[in-house]
Amino acid sequence: MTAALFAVLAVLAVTGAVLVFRCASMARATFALLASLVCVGGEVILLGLPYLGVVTVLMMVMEMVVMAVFMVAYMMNPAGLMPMSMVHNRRGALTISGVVFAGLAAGVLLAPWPGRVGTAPQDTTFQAGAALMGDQMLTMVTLGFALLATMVGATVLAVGRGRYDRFGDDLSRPRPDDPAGGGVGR
Amino acid sequence: MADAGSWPSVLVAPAALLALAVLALCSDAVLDARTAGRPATPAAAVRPLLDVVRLLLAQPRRTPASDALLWRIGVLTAPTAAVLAVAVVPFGGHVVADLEVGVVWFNAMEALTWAGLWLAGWGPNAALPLIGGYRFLAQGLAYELPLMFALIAAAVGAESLNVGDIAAAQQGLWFAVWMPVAFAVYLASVLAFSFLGPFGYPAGRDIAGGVLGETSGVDRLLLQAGRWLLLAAGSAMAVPLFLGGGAGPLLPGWAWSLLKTLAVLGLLLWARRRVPAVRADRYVEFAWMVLIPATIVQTLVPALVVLRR
Amino acid sequence: MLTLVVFLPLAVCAGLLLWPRPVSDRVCTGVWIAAAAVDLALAAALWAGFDPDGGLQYEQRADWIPTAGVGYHVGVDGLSLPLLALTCVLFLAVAVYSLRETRRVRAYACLFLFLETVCLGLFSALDLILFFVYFDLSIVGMYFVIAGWGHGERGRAAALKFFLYTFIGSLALLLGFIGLYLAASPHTFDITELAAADPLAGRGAYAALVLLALGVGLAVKTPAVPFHTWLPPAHTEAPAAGSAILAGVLLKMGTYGFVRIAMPLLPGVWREYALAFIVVGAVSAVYGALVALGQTDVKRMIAYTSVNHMGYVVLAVGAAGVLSGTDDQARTLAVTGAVTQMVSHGLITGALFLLTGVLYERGRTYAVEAYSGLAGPAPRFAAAVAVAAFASLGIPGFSGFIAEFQIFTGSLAAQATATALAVTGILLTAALFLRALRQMFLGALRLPPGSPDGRFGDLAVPETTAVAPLLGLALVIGVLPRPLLDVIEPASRAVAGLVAR
Amino acid sequence: MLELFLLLAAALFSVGLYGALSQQSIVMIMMGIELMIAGVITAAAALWHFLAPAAADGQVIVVAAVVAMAVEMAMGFAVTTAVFRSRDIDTADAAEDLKG
Amino acid sequence: MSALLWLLAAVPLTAGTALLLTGRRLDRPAPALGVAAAAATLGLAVASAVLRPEASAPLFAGIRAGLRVDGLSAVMTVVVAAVTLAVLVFSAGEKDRLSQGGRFHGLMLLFAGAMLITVTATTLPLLLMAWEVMGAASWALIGFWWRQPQRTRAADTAFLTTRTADLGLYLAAGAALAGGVTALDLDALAGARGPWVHLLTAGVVAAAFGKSAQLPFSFWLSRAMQAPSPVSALLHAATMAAAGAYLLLRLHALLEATAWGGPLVAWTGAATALLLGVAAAAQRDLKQLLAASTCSQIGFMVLAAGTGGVAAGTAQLTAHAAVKAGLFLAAGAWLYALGTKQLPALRGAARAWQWVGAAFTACALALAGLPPLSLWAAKDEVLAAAFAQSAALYATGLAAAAVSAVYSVKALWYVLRETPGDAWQGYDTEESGTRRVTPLMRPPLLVLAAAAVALGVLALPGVFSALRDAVGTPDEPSPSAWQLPLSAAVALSAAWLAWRIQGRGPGPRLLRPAAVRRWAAGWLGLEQAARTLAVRPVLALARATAVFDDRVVDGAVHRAARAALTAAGLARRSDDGGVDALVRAVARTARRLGRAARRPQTGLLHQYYAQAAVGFAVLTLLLLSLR
Repeated sequence: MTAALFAVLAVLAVTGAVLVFRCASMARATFALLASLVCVGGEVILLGLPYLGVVTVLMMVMEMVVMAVFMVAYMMNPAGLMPMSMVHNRRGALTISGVVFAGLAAGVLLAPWPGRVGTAPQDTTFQAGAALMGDQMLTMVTLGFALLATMVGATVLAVGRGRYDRFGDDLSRPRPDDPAGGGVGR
Repeated sequence: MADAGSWPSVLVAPAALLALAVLALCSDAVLDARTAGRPATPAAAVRPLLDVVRLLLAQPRRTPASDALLWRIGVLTAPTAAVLAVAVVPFGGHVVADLEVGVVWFNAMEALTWAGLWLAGWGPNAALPLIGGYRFLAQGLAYELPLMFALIAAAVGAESLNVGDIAAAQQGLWFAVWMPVAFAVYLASVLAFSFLGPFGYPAGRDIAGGVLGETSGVDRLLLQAGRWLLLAAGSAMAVPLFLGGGAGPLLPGWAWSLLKTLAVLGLLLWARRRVPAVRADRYVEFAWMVLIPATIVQTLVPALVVLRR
Repeated sequence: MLTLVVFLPLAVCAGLLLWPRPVSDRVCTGVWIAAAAVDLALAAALWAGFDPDGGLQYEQRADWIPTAGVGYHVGVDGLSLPLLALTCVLFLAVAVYSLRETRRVRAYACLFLFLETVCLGLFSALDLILFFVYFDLSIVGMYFVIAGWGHGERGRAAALKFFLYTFIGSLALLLGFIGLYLAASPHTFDITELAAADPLAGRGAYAALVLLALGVGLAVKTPAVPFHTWLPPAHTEAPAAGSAILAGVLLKMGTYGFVRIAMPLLPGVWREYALAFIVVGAVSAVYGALVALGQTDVKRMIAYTSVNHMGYVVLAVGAAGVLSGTDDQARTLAVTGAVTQMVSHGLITGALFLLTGVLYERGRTYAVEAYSGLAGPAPRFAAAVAVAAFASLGIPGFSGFIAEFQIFTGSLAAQATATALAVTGILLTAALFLRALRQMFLGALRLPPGSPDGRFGDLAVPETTAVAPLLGLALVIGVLPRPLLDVIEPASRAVAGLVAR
Repeated sequence: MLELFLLLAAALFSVGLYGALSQQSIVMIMMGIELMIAGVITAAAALWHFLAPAAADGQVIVVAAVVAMAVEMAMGFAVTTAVFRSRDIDTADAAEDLKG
Repeated sequence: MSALLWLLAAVPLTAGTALLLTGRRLDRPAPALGVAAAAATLGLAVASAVLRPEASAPLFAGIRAGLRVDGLSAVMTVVVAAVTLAVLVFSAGEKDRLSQGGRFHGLMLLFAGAMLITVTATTLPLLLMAWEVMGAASWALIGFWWRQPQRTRAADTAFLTTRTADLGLYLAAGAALAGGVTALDLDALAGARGPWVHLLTAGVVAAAFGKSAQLPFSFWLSRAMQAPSPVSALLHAATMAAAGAYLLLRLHALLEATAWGGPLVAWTGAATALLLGVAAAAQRDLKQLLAASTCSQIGFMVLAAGTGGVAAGTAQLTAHAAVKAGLFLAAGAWLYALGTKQLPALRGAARAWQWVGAAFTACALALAGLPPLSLWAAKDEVLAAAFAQSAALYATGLAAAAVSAVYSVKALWYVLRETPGDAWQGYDTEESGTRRVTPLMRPPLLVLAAAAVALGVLALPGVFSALRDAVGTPDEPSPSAWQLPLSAAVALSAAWLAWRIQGRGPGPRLLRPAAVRRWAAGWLGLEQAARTLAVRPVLALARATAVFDDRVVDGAVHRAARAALTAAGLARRSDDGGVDALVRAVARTARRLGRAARRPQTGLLHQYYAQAAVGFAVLTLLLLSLR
């Protein structure tokens, strides 16, 4: 049963992946990607990591929806209605990815994978949680900081208007003159 | 601990959910009639159901260059999300899928409504539905994080992500009692992801019905159904999380669950009427600046309690 | 006390240089003369307090570069005290003479004060490296004197040749010192310790090499014949004062080096190669005299006579190394003669060069034919030159004879033929001086076209007061040599003893 | 069984790589990268499952990959927004100022 | 006691230097001061001769400067002092000619002091010092009138010749020290060891011959005649010329120590006596004649020293000093008066000035060796000593005596004749004559003439034996009975013959052939020989070495410098061409590599990914292959 499920999900994932770059419509590409990633989430759940699988699905859904928003915001032809090709160097990319795939596949098939060592604990989520909060605390902290940095960095980059636009040249204005109003402390 | 769902329960749960949704719809219609001054007759209660037939028979309208596939997927997502979300809810001891990560599953399924609503908005290739879709995203950003922290608070209180365990953990004291903020935020979020009442912003009349604007026929029906199903699912989930699940002095587990669910539904419908519509950007500001810190502190309380135990 | 004597001029020089307000020429020279006079007084005090048989006195010792075995070790004995006194006398005479100097007097005074310190330092140095440092500084000082105040473009060329030539010599010297340093078992540069230890005893080839290096280094500075060609141009182009100091003091550094370093520190190998030095000495003497005889330029002629006189010193120093057939008294006599010759040559040739300076100032040329009958307009000048000339060619009654008699008497036993050959040198010197005197001073009056105001003034006061004491001293030593010889003889007996061990 | 999972991961990775290499639009490139990271997640989970289930390292890698994906998305859109606002372009080809 | 001796030496020296140093200011009182000093010196000399003091002072290491008046020195000091006084009185007379009196008298006193030290010195260095000072004084005095070039040239020649010979003394001193006589005491010189004694003797003999103008060196005396007459009288007749002979007399022990010493000296003395006599006879200039005769007379002294006749030599020296001084002063007087010293021009001079003529005649006769006079006696004693040595020497001596008679008579012949009418043409040829003889000139002439005559008493055996004792050689042979009359006869016959011949022909018969006359007149061609053999080659050699030095030795240095410069140029070129080129090439390749390295930075994102992919692929292959 799991093998069948694996096969289905695998095929779905790969087709979803291929569809991403075949669709003219950006929305379709995004949701094809979403489908592919949900299948990957399913695979993960299948491999006995329910929490990570569901979290992946949860995160991917929200991410893909946000991507869709950006896709529509920035792409010239989001709905794919106008015939245009936003591609370059297809043959080179194809050859390289082909070669990479061949290499990886060869590696996977030829590598003498060792047997399993130890058995999975009853509650894998607990195992992950204990590890993250225990031995791998450093990783957790690093990821935490990375995320914080990303949030701050992304905000700074994305926001068009700086402090001085809002609070005046010498930051003396009491109330920031944001176009949309709102904001705490008014 | 609720026993694992056997095969037949897979059918019973959706049926029960549908029943609840219809019940909610009728009571809502009754309330509408009463407020409109009409007599609260069974006929008034049944009026919304007539729409179902109307919609089934109506000729679906088509917009030019609409993305039919995505549109249909969007519309289907809403009800399926509700049904899948209810799968983990224990109904007085019986649960469809007793997942270890029930809470996260519920959250994931609830997140699917984002995709569904956006696709519904994008499908017709029309401005107003698209704006409705965007409105739902904005609203989603607002309610999502407080909801997550509320769920986490419950999970932390029960030291497990399994909904059954959470219900069992409330033997002594219901979570709603010593996690009021979490409970309130949860209820608001249920309203939010079913875009009803104060959170009906994505389907607001100022943008001609928003996501529901261009839908017609079966699509519209499915959307409307999804909406009420989500409401019912949310209420159902509230019971094991904050109201102690099937526990109760006299009646059997499932009875208590039913009663509590109806109570929550009533509360929500009442709330839908009382609270005025809230614009998404205002709610986002309130949610991020006030609710998130509150829920974080709320989550801290059970964490400390658990640590000290 | 000794360090005070050595560094007093330097202090005054620094003071003069760093004086904020502009100082008039007269004041500069005044300060210079005062400094030189005080230094001479101190030197006289040293002489008075000097006990002839006391060996090294006024010793002062301090660590300078202890890791390399280099110490600031100064002291004075019978060999260096007379030279010290000579340096003071000469520098005072030059200072008085420079009253008539007009070109950049302040720098001129400072340079000579610096030179005085360097020369005094060298004669009192008892450490090889200290000796070498002063040796090189003297070259630098003299280079600037010749280049700065010499006669025009050729002056700079001559200065450069002088500098490079003697500098290469000093490098050879340094090689020798390092050879000595390495040979000594507790590595040291201190002359007294090296003398006591005699490190190179019985080390044939290595010792010969060290002696060769030292010999060449000192021969270039002396100058001995093959290495002397820097001297004539240096002298003809140097200003009078510069020439006086160059001939009077700087040449003595080379010969003093023989007596202070070469003989006591390398006795065995010195005895072995003494014949070489005798030959070089004799050849220098005769060759110098002959070439001087062939000169037409009076200053160049005097320069070559310096080569001749220094040849005698090298001869005497070489003869002191020959043990066979000579007794201790002969060798002591030779060394005493050598040191006396250094002193007397300093005085007499210093005076001669100052007088040629007077000649150049009035006639603007050194050519002998250009002048004739100068005794008429300048009798005192003629008398002074005649006296200096006769003193230089060894007329008794002057220190020249005392030195040369002792040299010849002491050296004949060691090497009869060489000394006989060298003796002819005094005859040639006599011939060249008399010819020059007759040509320039006697006969009808004729002045060179170049002389600035067309007449030949007699000696001015500063010039007489500069030259007269020098010739007076030479006369006193000539007539009463004992005070000087009492100081030199014990030291030279010691050196002769050191060489003979 | 592990090989199949890894083949799946390799396939996903290659398709992602192809996408990243061939697409001109920045957002499409980011989607390509998303796929590549998905491949990594699959591989990690599979390796955890088949090689070292006892240790949680596999899971940590998956978490890290997920975080990486999130960071990549956030920074990608921030950069795209900044570039779009200043240059009004959305293709990678147009933003080639850092040419050597 | 020893103070007397120091005083004897110091008075003339200090007076001399004082007069010299004051220069022109003391010109007027100079003659008086000079004479006073000379008188004082004479007094001291006589006192020291009587008291025989002795003194010494430390000079060098182990060598003292000793003075002692013994027999020989006593006689010499008195003679020197006396002649100095006489000459200075005479020169006082000639005051106007010797304008710079201070310088003249200073030098004369300086010379006298030096001479006194020479005769009293007991150690070689002191003797050498005085010896050299005498040479210098003679140079200064010969060249007194330094404005005339020929005088200064003569002074140089004289000085250099004597200086050349003096080298011998230097060598002698060295040899003595080497030979073991560490104190260099004159008396101990004979005791020098081994071969050094020969060098010692050679040195001393050479110095003596040089100073006394014996044969090889005699030409400088002819050049010395350029000096003023008083100088000639004092230096080149009585004292300095005789110093050489004195030295040989003093060191006769040394001469005997070596086999060849005595005979060489003797024969040189005899030969000089004879040949220079002939030369004198051939002279036409009175002073040249007298100079040549001085050489021959000193020849006799040297002959005496060579044969061991110290007393004879001393007697000869004393007598000759008086005679020759007188003759020179007379010649000086005539030169002062008539302005010429050519014999033909001096015809009748004796008659014009009787006193001068009388003195000249007395001295000339003494010089001729006529019996009762001094030189005859002294010459006999010398010939006696010679006879004791060998007959041949005696014969040469006798011949020389005959020749001396000839040239004396020649001089007399000219002077004593009446002054011819056209005599004035010959006057003032060399100086401007004053036509008078100052009164001060007369006394010294008379005294000297008297001395010349009086010293004839030496012939008496008593006096001569007393002299022998004084001198310290008692067993010296005295002239035998037959020798005295023989020499007298020879002298008389030669004189008479000469007077006769002189009357008829231009010169004595044996000088008939012109070549011989010219050779004799030119002082036996010695000067030309010396000039061609010694002076000219030395000067040529000097010029050659000067050129050699400038071109070869200096050239070598300059060539080395140029070689260094070319090497430096070479190094620079190789450095620029080679090393620098290399460096520039490296720089170029680096730039090209840089440009190549920039190509992959296309700015296109996808190409970066492609490159990254390829890079990782290669990396993994590498890792796999290396594992």
